[in-house]
Amino acid sequence: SRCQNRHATRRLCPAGMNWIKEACRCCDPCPAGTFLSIPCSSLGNDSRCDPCPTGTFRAQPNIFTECQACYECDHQAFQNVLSNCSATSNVACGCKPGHFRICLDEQCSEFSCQPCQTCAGRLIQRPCSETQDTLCGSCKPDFYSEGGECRPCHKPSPDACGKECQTACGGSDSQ
Amino acid sequence: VGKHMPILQWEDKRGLAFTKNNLSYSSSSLVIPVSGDYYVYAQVTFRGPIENYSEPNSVTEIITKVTDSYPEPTRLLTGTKTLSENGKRWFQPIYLGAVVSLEAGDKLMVNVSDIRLVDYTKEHNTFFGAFLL
Amino acid sequence: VGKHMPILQWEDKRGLAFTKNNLSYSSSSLVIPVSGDYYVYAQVTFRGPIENYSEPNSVTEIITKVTDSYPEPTRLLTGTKTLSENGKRWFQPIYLGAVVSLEAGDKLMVNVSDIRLVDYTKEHNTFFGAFLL
Amino acid sequence: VGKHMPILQWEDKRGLAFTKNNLSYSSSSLVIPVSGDYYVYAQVTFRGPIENYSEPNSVTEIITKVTDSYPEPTRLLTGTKTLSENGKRWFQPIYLGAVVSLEAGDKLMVNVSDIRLVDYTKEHNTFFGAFLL
Repeated sequence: SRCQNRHATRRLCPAGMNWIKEACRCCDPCPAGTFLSIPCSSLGNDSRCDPCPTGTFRAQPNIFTECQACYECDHQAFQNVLSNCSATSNVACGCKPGHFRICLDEQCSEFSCQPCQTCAGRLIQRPCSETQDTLCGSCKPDFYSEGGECRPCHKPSPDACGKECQTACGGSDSQ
Repeated sequence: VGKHMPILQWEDKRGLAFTKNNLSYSSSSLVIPVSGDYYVYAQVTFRGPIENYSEPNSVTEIITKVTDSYPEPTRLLTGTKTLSENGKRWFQPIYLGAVVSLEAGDKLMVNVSDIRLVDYTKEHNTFFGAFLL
Repeated sequence: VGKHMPILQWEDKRGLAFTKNNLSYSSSSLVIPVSGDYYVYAQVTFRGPIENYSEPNSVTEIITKVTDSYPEPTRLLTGTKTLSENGKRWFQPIYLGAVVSLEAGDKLMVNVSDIRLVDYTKEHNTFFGAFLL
Repeated sequence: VGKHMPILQWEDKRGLAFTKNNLSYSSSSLVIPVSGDYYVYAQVTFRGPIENYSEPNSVTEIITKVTDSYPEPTRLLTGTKTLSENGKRWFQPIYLGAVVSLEAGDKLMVNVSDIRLVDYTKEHNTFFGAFLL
């Protein structure tokens, strides 16, 4: 129905209410998790709100005629679901175990999941987390550093046990 | 022709998706209700790397027309982009759009070089549509 | 959602820019005068490197809708492209366009991952518009 | 301005190509029959490497307007993309599209940075068109 009083076409509504042009009056919005299926009428009956169909959501009270489609997590790119999409919230994605997140932009709306470092032969200074790679420390006991890598002490034959090996592995009786 | 390449499936009701003016969607195709000139468009966002998949060197998107009266699909629009991404996370959107003359009953579909590389996670990254001029 | 990303401002009168059919431009947004289906499009040309700025690994353009009655913007179209430019001069255009259903009073805007990377120097490199079907 | 850049020639009859509503094609230009707002678009697919040609570091596509009443062509839309392809086979599509106000008699053409890099082999890779709103 068109508004009889053209000046009433869009009045400010009280907080928490919305102008419904079909009804020419302010009505309550549909609660989060639902959408406006039948607008309120000028005769006084309220809007009809239906639940968001599966795979869609509305996080806020609204007068939309459809719900927003949920995102999906990129399983093939090592993402997993932190929290499923519900009628009132979008899916939240993170990284599969053994992976950490690298943001592509400042808002981290796009991110990639990179494999965590394994710190072979090293002490773990800070374990891998959702947002940071493992921080590897110095060589573990019974390991010695050579060429930037940590090698186990018991492996080298006597003549291969160079200076670092002997210092770390305690000379010949370590073979 | 495009037909060897896999065909994308589309959501046609939920979220931003909608069909109107008798343009309908069935079995992966937009079905043309009325003969005329249409502006047809599609964007596919490709992304990688993905699990157990060697790096592709290119990605391709094709908008194809299938007509009952002709056995072979017709390529309408093609976008091909080579990649040089060296193992890091990559995104590559390809947008295509143009006016084409279509007959009632014609079917439009989108083929891609590899479905596993398509970013299906967000409706605003990958989309497909047409409108009558 | 796009709202964290900076919003582009546009020239709406001089040169090639114009607004018609009551489509108006105010505070960085195109304001929709009449409900209906619109073909909405935008191209942003990104470029670098720029002064004291470490190389970005990607650029993103988003066309967003803001509705008075809803507190959160809605992402309509998104283009994300990763970069592998290693310090040399680079240009990367991203074009987006599609049909969306809009209500009178809805506002359209363009968000970008980083405003400093946008080539605003020439009107034919970066542009934004919409028309009613 | 675009005029220094070579102008593409187009097939306007065979295959998918067609001209309608008095939009005519002559000497590499689309000729505007009626004043109004047009959605103008073009895609050029560039490819390389090609024989005895050192690697280009970028490719550019420009849609240009020529008006009898003005000696200089006007750049309407420009897409520039830098390349980092290091000798391997590469493809780079550039799509442009926007609404522009045109006068009857205006001519539209597409200029490119280098004609030898244009993939002219398939009509669905490289195309050019316009329609009146």
